[in-house]
Amino acid sequence: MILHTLNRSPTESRVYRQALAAMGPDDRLLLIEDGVQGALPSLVRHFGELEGRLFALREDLEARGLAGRCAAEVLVVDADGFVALTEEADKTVSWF
Amino acid sequence: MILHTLNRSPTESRVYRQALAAMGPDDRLLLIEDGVQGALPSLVRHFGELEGRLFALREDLEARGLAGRCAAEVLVVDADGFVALTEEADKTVSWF
Amino acid sequence: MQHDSVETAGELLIILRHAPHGSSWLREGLDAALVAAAFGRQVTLLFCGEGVTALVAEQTAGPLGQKGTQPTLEMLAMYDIDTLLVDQQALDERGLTAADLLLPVRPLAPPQLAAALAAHPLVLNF
Amino acid sequence: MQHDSVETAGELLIILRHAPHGSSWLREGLDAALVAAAFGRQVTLLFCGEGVTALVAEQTAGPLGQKGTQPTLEMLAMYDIDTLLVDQQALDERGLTAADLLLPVRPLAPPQLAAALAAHPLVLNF
Amino acid sequence: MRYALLVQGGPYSHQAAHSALRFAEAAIARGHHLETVFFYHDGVYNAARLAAPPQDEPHLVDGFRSLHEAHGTQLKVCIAAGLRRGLLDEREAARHGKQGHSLEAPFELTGLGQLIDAGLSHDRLITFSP
Amino acid sequence: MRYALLVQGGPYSHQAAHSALRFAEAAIARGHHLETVFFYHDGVYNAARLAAPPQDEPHLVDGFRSLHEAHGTQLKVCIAAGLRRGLLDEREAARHGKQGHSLEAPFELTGLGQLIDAGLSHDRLITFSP
Repeated sequence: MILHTLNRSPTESRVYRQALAAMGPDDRLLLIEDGVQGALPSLVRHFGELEGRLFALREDLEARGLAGRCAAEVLVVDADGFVALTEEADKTVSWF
Repeated sequence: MILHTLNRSPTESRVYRQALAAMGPDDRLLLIEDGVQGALPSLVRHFGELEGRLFALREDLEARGLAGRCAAEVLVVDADGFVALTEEADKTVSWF
Repeated sequence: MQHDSVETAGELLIILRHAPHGSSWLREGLDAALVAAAFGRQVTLLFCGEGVTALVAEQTAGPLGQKGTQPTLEMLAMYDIDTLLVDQQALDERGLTAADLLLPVRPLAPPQLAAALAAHPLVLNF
Repeated sequence: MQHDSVETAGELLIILRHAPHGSSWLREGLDAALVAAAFGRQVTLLFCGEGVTALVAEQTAGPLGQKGTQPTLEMLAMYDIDTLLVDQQALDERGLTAADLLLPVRPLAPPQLAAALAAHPLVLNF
Repeated sequence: MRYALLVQGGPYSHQAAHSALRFAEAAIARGHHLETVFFYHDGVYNAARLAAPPQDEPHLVDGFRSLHEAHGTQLKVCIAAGLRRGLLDEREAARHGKQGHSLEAPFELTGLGQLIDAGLSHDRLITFSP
Repeated sequence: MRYALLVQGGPYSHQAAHSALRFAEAAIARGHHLETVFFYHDGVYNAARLAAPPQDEPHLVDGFRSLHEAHGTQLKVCIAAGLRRGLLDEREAARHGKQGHSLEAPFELTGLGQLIDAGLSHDRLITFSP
């Protein structure tokens, strides 16, 4: 299982499509930095098939005022949880 | 009349939508750098309504091996033509 | 929004298209606005695309203490920068309304965006 | 392309997602590949998205003499880097086929992309 | 006409500086006066004194210097953007208690106000960004 | 576990370096050994000796230095990416006929091979890009 990180919003960059195309059926995706915007209810549909495998970094949501606006299906983790995700994954691939 | 420049491919970045939304009916768009990829016949449709106002920079097409692959409706200009476009426009706005 | 008021809005339009914290574009664009205003120039801000998230009310400092851009935004009025235009489509796309924002803004539809660019002698895009 | 051959393809997968000339990402990704190969590592390249344009045959030096990445691509065989995978969708989207490219490549569909990532212990994404 | 360029991309990392130099040559060839190149955001890195680019690549610092020497183009680096990124002349280094300096002459540190001035007083401002 | 980080974004221009430092703290707090931070692409600018960030912002160079001092983390800067961008230590400056140096200790110039080694020999490599 691979952990993928994504630091771009789907409204601005289409790299999320590359990340999705490269993800295996058990892989996980963590939204960080400007990528956390994808956790908004109106944008989360871009990540359609990932329920239970889509994460967003709490610190980056909070800094942007988006923590209270996150879609229910997104699993919010803090930096400690980010490290835990990298422990559980065989490797981590960053998309930017 | 404003000259807009765009240096991102529509396959990777959605900034071209911002540029199009901000363009007036006489404004021109010049594709430069990685933006020249948008002049490919399969991608030029992203710039639908701009016929006669869509330009691409020859030097950047050539360096990427795309000069012979450019859609017919794209007006190809060299660096001298780029300067001429900036002379004709009241101002230039860069999208990136 | 009055179409006319955009067309007479000032000398300098600064377009802000980036989110806070992720990069320095937003801060550096705001710095350009404040400096221009400090030198007596009439400045209009236009928040486009991801830039509209710069105005979300609940933003905070970053986890390492990065102050972000909210303190700067709160200083705009002191610099007489009070024409804040926003791209209505960018708000809609993110499920935001003017009520979610820190500061009062004027939402614009695309034809008005083009009018705003045309109306300012200098446009800087960040 | 044989699915199996991707799964046994080597230690290091380098993903190249940027066009030549526009930025240094492509060059710096290729440099990482050459160095790894020079140290005896088995390297696979995967061209995704805009990266597929790195392989377009007719590219040239830049107008100021920027050499671009074609000379480096032509050295790959010397470094025993001969597994060149490309994202088939990225070719299709640009109206390109394998015949338009400098070097022989193996086009992959999305499930094979995921298999390629899974099969390599280290993946570097440029 | 009087032209100003704004360069916001670092050297080699992005094409912005190459594009700006190419445009500069073409504008001068068409008889324009290129008065100012202003460096902001990562563009300030173009003024790095110790850059040692590969021999077989265009030398961007020399390219900008030639504009200054042959055409009097002023090479203005935003001081605030430069300080954050480690671009200091001798005076700023002394002010910040640092030994040495990192800014190549004839690039000069200047305030952001000069970008606004150039944008409003020159006939054209063309921006090259990463 | 043994961790390596790859930082590819310049300081202040992008969040990459901030994210890497935050991750580093969290990884160490979870008992991991952060052996290496490798700086590539614009990430090399994090090692700039003369950076003078605003007083009210986190000082990234100090943050990375603390990792080295408290946890023995090696701060490795790609030499080729650094030379192109003006990041030289005293030895490289002398080799290229330049006066002075621009690299802050304990950052050290090293070959790209060390990134590959770290990626293959450490348990995890996490990348932070602009």
